[in-house]
Amino acid sequence: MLALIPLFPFIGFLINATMGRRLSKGLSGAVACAAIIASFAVAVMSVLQIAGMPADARVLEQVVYTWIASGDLSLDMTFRLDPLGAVMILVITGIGSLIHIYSTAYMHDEIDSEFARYFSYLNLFAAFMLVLVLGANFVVMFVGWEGVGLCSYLLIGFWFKKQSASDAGKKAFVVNRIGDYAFVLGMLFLFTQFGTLDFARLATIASAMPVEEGVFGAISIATLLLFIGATGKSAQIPLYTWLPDAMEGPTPVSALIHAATMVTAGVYMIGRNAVLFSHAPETLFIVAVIGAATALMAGTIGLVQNDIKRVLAYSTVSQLGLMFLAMGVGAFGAGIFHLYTHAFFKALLFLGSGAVIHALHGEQDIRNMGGLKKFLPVTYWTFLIGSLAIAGVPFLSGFFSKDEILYETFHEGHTMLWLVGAITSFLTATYMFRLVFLTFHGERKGSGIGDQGSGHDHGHADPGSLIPDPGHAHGSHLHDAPPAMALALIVLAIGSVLAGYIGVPHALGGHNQLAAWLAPSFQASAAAPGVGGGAELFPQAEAAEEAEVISEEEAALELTLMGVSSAIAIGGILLAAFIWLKRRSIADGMAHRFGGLHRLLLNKYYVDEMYDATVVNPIHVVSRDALWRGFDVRVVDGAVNGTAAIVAAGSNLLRRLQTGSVRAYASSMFVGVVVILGYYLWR
Amino acid sequence: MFHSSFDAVVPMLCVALAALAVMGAEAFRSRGETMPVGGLGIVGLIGAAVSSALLWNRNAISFGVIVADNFALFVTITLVIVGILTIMFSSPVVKRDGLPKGDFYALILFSIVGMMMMASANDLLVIFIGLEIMSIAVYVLTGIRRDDPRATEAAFKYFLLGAFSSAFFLYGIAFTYGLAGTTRLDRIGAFLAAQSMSDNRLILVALGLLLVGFAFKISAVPFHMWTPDAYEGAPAIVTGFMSTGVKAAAFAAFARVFLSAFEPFSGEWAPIVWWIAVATMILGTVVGVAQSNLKRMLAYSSIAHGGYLLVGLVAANQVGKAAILFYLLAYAVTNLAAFGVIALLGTKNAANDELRDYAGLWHSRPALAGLMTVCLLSLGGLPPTVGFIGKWYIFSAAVGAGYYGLAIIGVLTSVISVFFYLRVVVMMYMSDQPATVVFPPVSTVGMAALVASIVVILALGILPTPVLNLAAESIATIF
Amino acid sequence: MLTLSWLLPLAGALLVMLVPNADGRRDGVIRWLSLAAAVATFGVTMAIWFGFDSESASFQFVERVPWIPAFGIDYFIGVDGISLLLVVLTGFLTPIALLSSWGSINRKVKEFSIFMLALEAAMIGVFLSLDLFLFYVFWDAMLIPMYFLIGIWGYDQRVYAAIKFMLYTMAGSVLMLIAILGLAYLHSSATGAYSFDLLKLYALDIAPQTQMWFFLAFTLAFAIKVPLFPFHTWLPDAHVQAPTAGSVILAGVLLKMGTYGLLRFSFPLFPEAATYFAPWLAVLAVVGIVYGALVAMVQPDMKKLVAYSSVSHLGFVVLGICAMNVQGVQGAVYQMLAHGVSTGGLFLIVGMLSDRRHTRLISEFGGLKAVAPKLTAAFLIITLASIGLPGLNGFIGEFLILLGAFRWDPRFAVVAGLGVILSAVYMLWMFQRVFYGPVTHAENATMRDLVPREWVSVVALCGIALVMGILPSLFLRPMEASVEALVQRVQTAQTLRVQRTEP
Amino acid sequence: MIPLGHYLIVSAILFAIGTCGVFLRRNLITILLSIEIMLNAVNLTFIAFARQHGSVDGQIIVFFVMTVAAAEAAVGLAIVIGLFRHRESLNPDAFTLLKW
Amino acid sequence: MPETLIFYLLSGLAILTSALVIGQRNPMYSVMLLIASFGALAGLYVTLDAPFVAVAQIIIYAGAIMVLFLFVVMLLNAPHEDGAEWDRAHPLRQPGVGRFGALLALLLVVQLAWALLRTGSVDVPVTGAVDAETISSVRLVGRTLFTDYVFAFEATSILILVAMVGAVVLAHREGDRG
Repeated sequence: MLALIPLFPFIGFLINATMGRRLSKGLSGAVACAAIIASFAVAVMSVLQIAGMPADARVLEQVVYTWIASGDLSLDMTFRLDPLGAVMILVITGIGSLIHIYSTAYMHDEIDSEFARYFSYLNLFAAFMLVLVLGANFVVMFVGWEGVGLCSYLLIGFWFKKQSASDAGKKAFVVNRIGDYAFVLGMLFLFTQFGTLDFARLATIASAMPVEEGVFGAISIATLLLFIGATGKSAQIPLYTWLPDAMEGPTPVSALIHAATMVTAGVYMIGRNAVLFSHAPETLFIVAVIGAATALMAGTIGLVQNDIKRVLAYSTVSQLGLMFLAMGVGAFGAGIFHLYTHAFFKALLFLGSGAVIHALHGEQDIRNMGGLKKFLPVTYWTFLIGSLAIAGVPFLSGFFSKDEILYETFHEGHTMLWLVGAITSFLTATYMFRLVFLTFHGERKGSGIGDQGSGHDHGHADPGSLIPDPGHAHGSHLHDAPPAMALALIVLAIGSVLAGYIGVPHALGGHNQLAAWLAPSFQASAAAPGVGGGAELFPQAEAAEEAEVISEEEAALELTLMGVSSAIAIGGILLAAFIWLKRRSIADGMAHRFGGLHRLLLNKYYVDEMYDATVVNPIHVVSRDALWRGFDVRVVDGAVNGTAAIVAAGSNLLRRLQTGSVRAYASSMFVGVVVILGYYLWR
Repeated sequence: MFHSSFDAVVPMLCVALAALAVMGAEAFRSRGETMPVGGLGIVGLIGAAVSSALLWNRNAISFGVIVADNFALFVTITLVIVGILTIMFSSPVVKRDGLPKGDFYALILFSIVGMMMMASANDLLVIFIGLEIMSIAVYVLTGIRRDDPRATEAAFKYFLLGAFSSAFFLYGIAFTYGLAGTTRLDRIGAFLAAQSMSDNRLILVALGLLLVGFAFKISAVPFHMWTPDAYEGAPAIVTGFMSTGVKAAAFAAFARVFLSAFEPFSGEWAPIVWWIAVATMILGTVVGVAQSNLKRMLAYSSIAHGGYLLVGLVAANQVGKAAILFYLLAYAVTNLAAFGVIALLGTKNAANDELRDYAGLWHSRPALAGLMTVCLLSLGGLPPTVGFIGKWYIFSAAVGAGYYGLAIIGVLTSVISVFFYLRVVVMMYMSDQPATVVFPPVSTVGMAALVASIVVILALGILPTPVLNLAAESIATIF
Repeated sequence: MLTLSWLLPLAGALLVMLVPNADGRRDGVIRWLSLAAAVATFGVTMAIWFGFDSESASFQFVERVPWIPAFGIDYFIGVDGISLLLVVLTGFLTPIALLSSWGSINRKVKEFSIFMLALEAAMIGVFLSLDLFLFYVFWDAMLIPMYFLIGIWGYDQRVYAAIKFMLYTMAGSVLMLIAILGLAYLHSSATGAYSFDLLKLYALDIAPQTQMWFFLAFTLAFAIKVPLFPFHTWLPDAHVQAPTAGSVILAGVLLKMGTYGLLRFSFPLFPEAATYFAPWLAVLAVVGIVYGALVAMVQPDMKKLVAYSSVSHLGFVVLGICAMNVQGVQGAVYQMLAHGVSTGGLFLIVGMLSDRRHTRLISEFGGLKAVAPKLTAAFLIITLASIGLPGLNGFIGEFLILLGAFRWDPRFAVVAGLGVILSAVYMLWMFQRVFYGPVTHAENATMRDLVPREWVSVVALCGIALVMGILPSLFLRPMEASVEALVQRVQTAQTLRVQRTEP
Repeated sequence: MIPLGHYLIVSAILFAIGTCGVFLRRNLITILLSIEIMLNAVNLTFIAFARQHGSVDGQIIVFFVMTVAAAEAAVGLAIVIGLFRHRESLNPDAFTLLKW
Repeated sequence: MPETLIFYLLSGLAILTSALVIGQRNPMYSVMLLIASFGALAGLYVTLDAPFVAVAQIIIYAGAIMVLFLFVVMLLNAPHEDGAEWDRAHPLRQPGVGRFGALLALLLVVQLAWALLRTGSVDVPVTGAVDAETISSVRLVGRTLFTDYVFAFEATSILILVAMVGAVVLAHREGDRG
């Protein structure tokens, strides 16, 4: 049954990919949506099935077939569903379904074949993402891991005629590949060390090993490599640069792939290998530091960006940083919790921005927006809910998850990291509401028509055949989100509000059901196939116990921190309101006063330029001038052609001996005679 | 005191009689009448082949100086093949160029007699006389187109240097005679075997001078200088004849003298021949690269092939000796076919033997181009042709005798040689320039000879076993 | 059965030769005839595959007829798991290559078909031979048709490329000939009889010093063929100048002969020397991986780019072989197949593009996705297969090779892994420049999409790429026993040496 | 009595003179004559050795050498005549159409 | 020591005339001098108890072959060595080549002499064990010629035939026969 979950979208992909050009838009959309919804249904059933099992045996497994068998390596195509996976597949299929539905409206301007192509990619993505999540060993996961990278590439470059889009797609793929390189090395290392790549078995083996405290041992190396892989996929320092560029893709894609699902794969991977990572505290610390640094850096950049999607992209990077911070401090449950809530509100925000862009015919620059509140009420309100959620305003989903992260960080003793997290939260609230205010409040700016050469000709792949759509005739009359889009927005908004309530902390009288649900996934299972005995060393109850029993002081601390973070969130919102609603000049003044800093932020710390200057261009120049034209053409071919030239030169030299003079010929012979006799006589 | 048996001379007698018949037929024909003199020659040659076959394994000896052992018979048969192919290729050429028909064929046949004599002689004097018969006939054949200054010049150079080298060879015979008191190879061998330990420098002088004589005939470096000029100047078919027949006969005699009589001194001559072989292989291939005349190029290639044969001589083991025989046959058929193509494509006024003349031959004469390609590939030693088997045989002898250096130089130079063979192929198949030369129609006889050669080249390239066994059998009885 | 598999194309060639076609009016007949011969050959190779016993490591379908008995040379052929797949690959790619020529080869079709079929026969012969002499005959004979294919039907620099190809390869292989002769001679001094029988020579105990020289001679020949850095410069020229069908075969099968030779001859014949030289070989291999990729990245010419990518990919294969463990070798063989399919496919499609536009410069294209979506999709799939995306054929091989290499010496795997990144860079960059963006050249706007004939071959390649990615056991199973036996053999010899050196 | 070696040295000197002639003279006829000198030097060697061995073989060989010399002379002179017809010169260096 | 005197006289004459042969620019003189040289050699043959060869030397060589040469010299109008114009054409055709060849010839003499001096067996008197009558017998020569050397003798006939045909082919006037 598990195999059906990725299979449905895959079938959808096949239908749309092979017959898409002959299907009408409605039919392709329907096929795609049906595929993902069917997948969602199966996912729900599966989750219900494991929910009905005893807590320590919530595992469903399906071995489809033996995939790669070579010597002692035997990799099965195995799908396994456990509580962690359950959360993930629900998010993927659930939010995925909504985004599919949303897309049917959003992409409606595309011609039939392009429409089908879009949905085939989207379905393929869902299939791969599900494989990633359900894979029971590293290699199956890697299939999904690379597969989603591919779909991300395809979807970012969906509007392939746009140079920037295809560049961005390539960049995403290549940067991901850099991470994958480390990921593969990590896999190889694990297999060499432990002889298996099955998650459960690895966990069991690792749990029997001592924690590598203060030493950088095998597990630390392996996990560090895996983490580097995760930085690629999840856009962390130093491999985050692709994600902002990825906004060149259609907005629903940004919502699904670059916010809700794919980019969280790294977080999921760490959660999946929680046992390994917890045995490598050194790596974990690196994870936490990178996560925190990314969160802060992306937050600062987000503060000054003017492209609506880019702000959201940096916010995504920032939030992912927070998730990694959580993973890094060992709060795996918190990290996954944030992943889960983030999926809702970030998808919501992206879809909301998509609705705005859709309404404005591709305009993405917030400086040209403003005052859209009254034109786009549904969009506005849902967007606002999303922003509140992400800002961490109390009792919305973001509040619970973010709070848990900050609490765990502080609780684990990482005060500096907590501080960074708190600043990030503040920045989050500020830039999100900067976005809200600049977009929806204030005066309406610009014509609302985005086709004045801004380059963002979304939906109109072929500029030459731009047919004015009656529904989008220009003028001051702006359409709010059409029903399909609105549906998705509203559902997600509800989710953004309510999603947090499955993880209400004990301090607030909740039971943190999510943490309890996830706990078995973060430890070695006794039921791991083929490996027995190791599990006793790591009693399964420990984590649950940790989650259940909380002392009074801790509860007080948690409450205090909650208060602090609520204050931070609200403070950030107020600051944003003050600057961008009341005193716009402050913003300009600040930008002017700290011109250097502003430029630095605006240009994203010049990281792309730095990469170009230090890595990309040198490699290119060296390859072309030194390796190809230098070594290959001059040295190697030079040696080859040189040999030929030497033979030819020798030939021309020796043939000159053949003067045509018979006496010279005779003397040549005579020399031979004298030399031979000389050899014999003087030998 | 005549020997009771004439058996051993029967093959060469057949050929000599055929030559006389040719001359007679030509002399007594009435003006305007055409005589099938080529046919007569072929009959004689076939007679020689048949008698050779009958003499196989009998080791007949006539007059004490002519031995018809298998070695001699193998070479004789090779020479018969050379002769038949030459005559077949010549028949259109003789008519076209207006050559004196009877004299031409007679000279070819007489020189074959000389070659056979060299191959089967057991006496240095007879070898010398055979060599002179062969040489003088070939000098004349080289210059047979008297109206062509190049042919005359070629004949002159060949003759002058040939006579010069004959003097050295003869001087070598003189010293050998002086020391051993005889010119019979078996007796010389016995004498030398007894002397092999002594420090008699005169023996070495004799050895060196004989070496020079043979090295000249097989055009080994540095005695090769006549080769390119003579080969280029001579009519193509004569070049083909002398590059194969002369070489085969000279090698047969060379091998016989140095591997039987002078075998006890192989420690003395092997190093010299080693160096000559190396120099010959390298010079032949390297200089061949720069040639623009096809005949001249093949002349250098033939020098190089002499070098490969010398490798077999240096190796001097059973494999090497058999390899020389096999290679001679392989090389004879291949090279003769290649020159046959050149001869067939020439006209009376234009030899059409420049490389550029072959541009686009594939388009005008696909069959000829294809056949020529097979020849060239065989010369280059590429499978599945007989040239490959021959090279493989030679080099396996070298490797078996521990001469890895020779083998490596040999194979590397053969790679270089492939380059210039390919130049011809490039011209024929891949040239963009339009064909400028109008080629004459090709006669049936010539074509038949070509096809037969190609069949032999391919058949022996794929199934060489019978001939390899024959070659091995040939050397088993004598050395 | 095996004899049939190489005689069939040869018979086809002879048959084609008999069709009179001076004026080119029977081109169609000849095309169908040669295709039929190639397809029939593919059928035979498939039949061999079905009849093959995967459990056995020994050679199967063995045929042995004395050929040159005086030297112990037999016509001795057979397949094991390693050669089986390569034979099938040859059988598979040749019809595709022939099909690809239908659109582009319009002159001298008859000769072209003859050379193609002769080439196929020689290639299959190389993979079947179990007698070193026979092997060498096929090995060299293969050069001739390829030389003509490049030289006659190639592009503007074809003559240079053809001669370079021929001489480069010959220069390497002649030294191998010497080593083969040396082996036979060693056999004769050991047992009194010459032999070129591979199985008998396997059993020969060769002194380490001799092994070194012979290994180098063999390996040089194979390294040039592979081509291993720095012997690779013939490849870009040959690939670029060859006609599409030639490039497909060259990349798809011919290069494999080098790596196959390493596996079949260099390593098992001279295990001790192999142990000694393997790290050096691996250094060249990984340098080649990175170097090939970097140089590929900056090529302005599509075919050249793909050619350099071959250098990179074949570096992986050599690395896997050097690792000499089950995963490494299986990965290497798998990668050979995968590279055959994907690079063959790349050349096929690049050939289609260059047939349509008569240029191979990347800068001449752009935006083709809008014009030719089918072609784009096919190219994308093949590209992804080539860069080793999981689920397609390239991944399995690369993963196994990296795994094998990592277990042997992680440093090689670490450097080799860079190739994985770079391959994505250069392939996608090319893909992007050719297919994405606006249509900048007016000629491209009217470009034909795939015609049904092209569609057939492209779908076949993509399908195989997918099957190889999803069901690799189909291909891994038959080779497993043979690979294990091979690895066993080499490793046993290595341990023997350790025992010998530690008295 | 005169030692054998003296005859041999005389013959060696004559042989060398013959070779010198080939190199020094620029007249084809004189060059042919030089070759005759060489052959005669060889003849002297044969006769001397024959005398020393006390066998007539050497003398008989000399007859054959003379025959060969005659044959060579005949053909050689015919070629010289042919050359002269083409070029009106007997200088060997005049004939360098074929080279390189 | 009459033999010694005769030997030195005749050898000196032979060497001197031979040297003069190649010292002449006029081929006519060369031919004449060569005949003289052959005479001296014939004398040497006589001292070596080979009278028949000596006679043959005079008759065949001096008589026949040299006459042939003389005939050709006169036929071609005996041109002197000509053509400084050919000499400068190429470095290898400079007189240096000739001098180099002469040097080599000198070297050859030295080599041969050295080889002879180091070979003890040539110190023995040339008139060895056998007395003069045996070896100078024409009857013996004839008998040996037609027994041991009968094949060579027959072969020589072919040689002469070839030379004859060859000379005719090469030298006869154009268009004599078709």
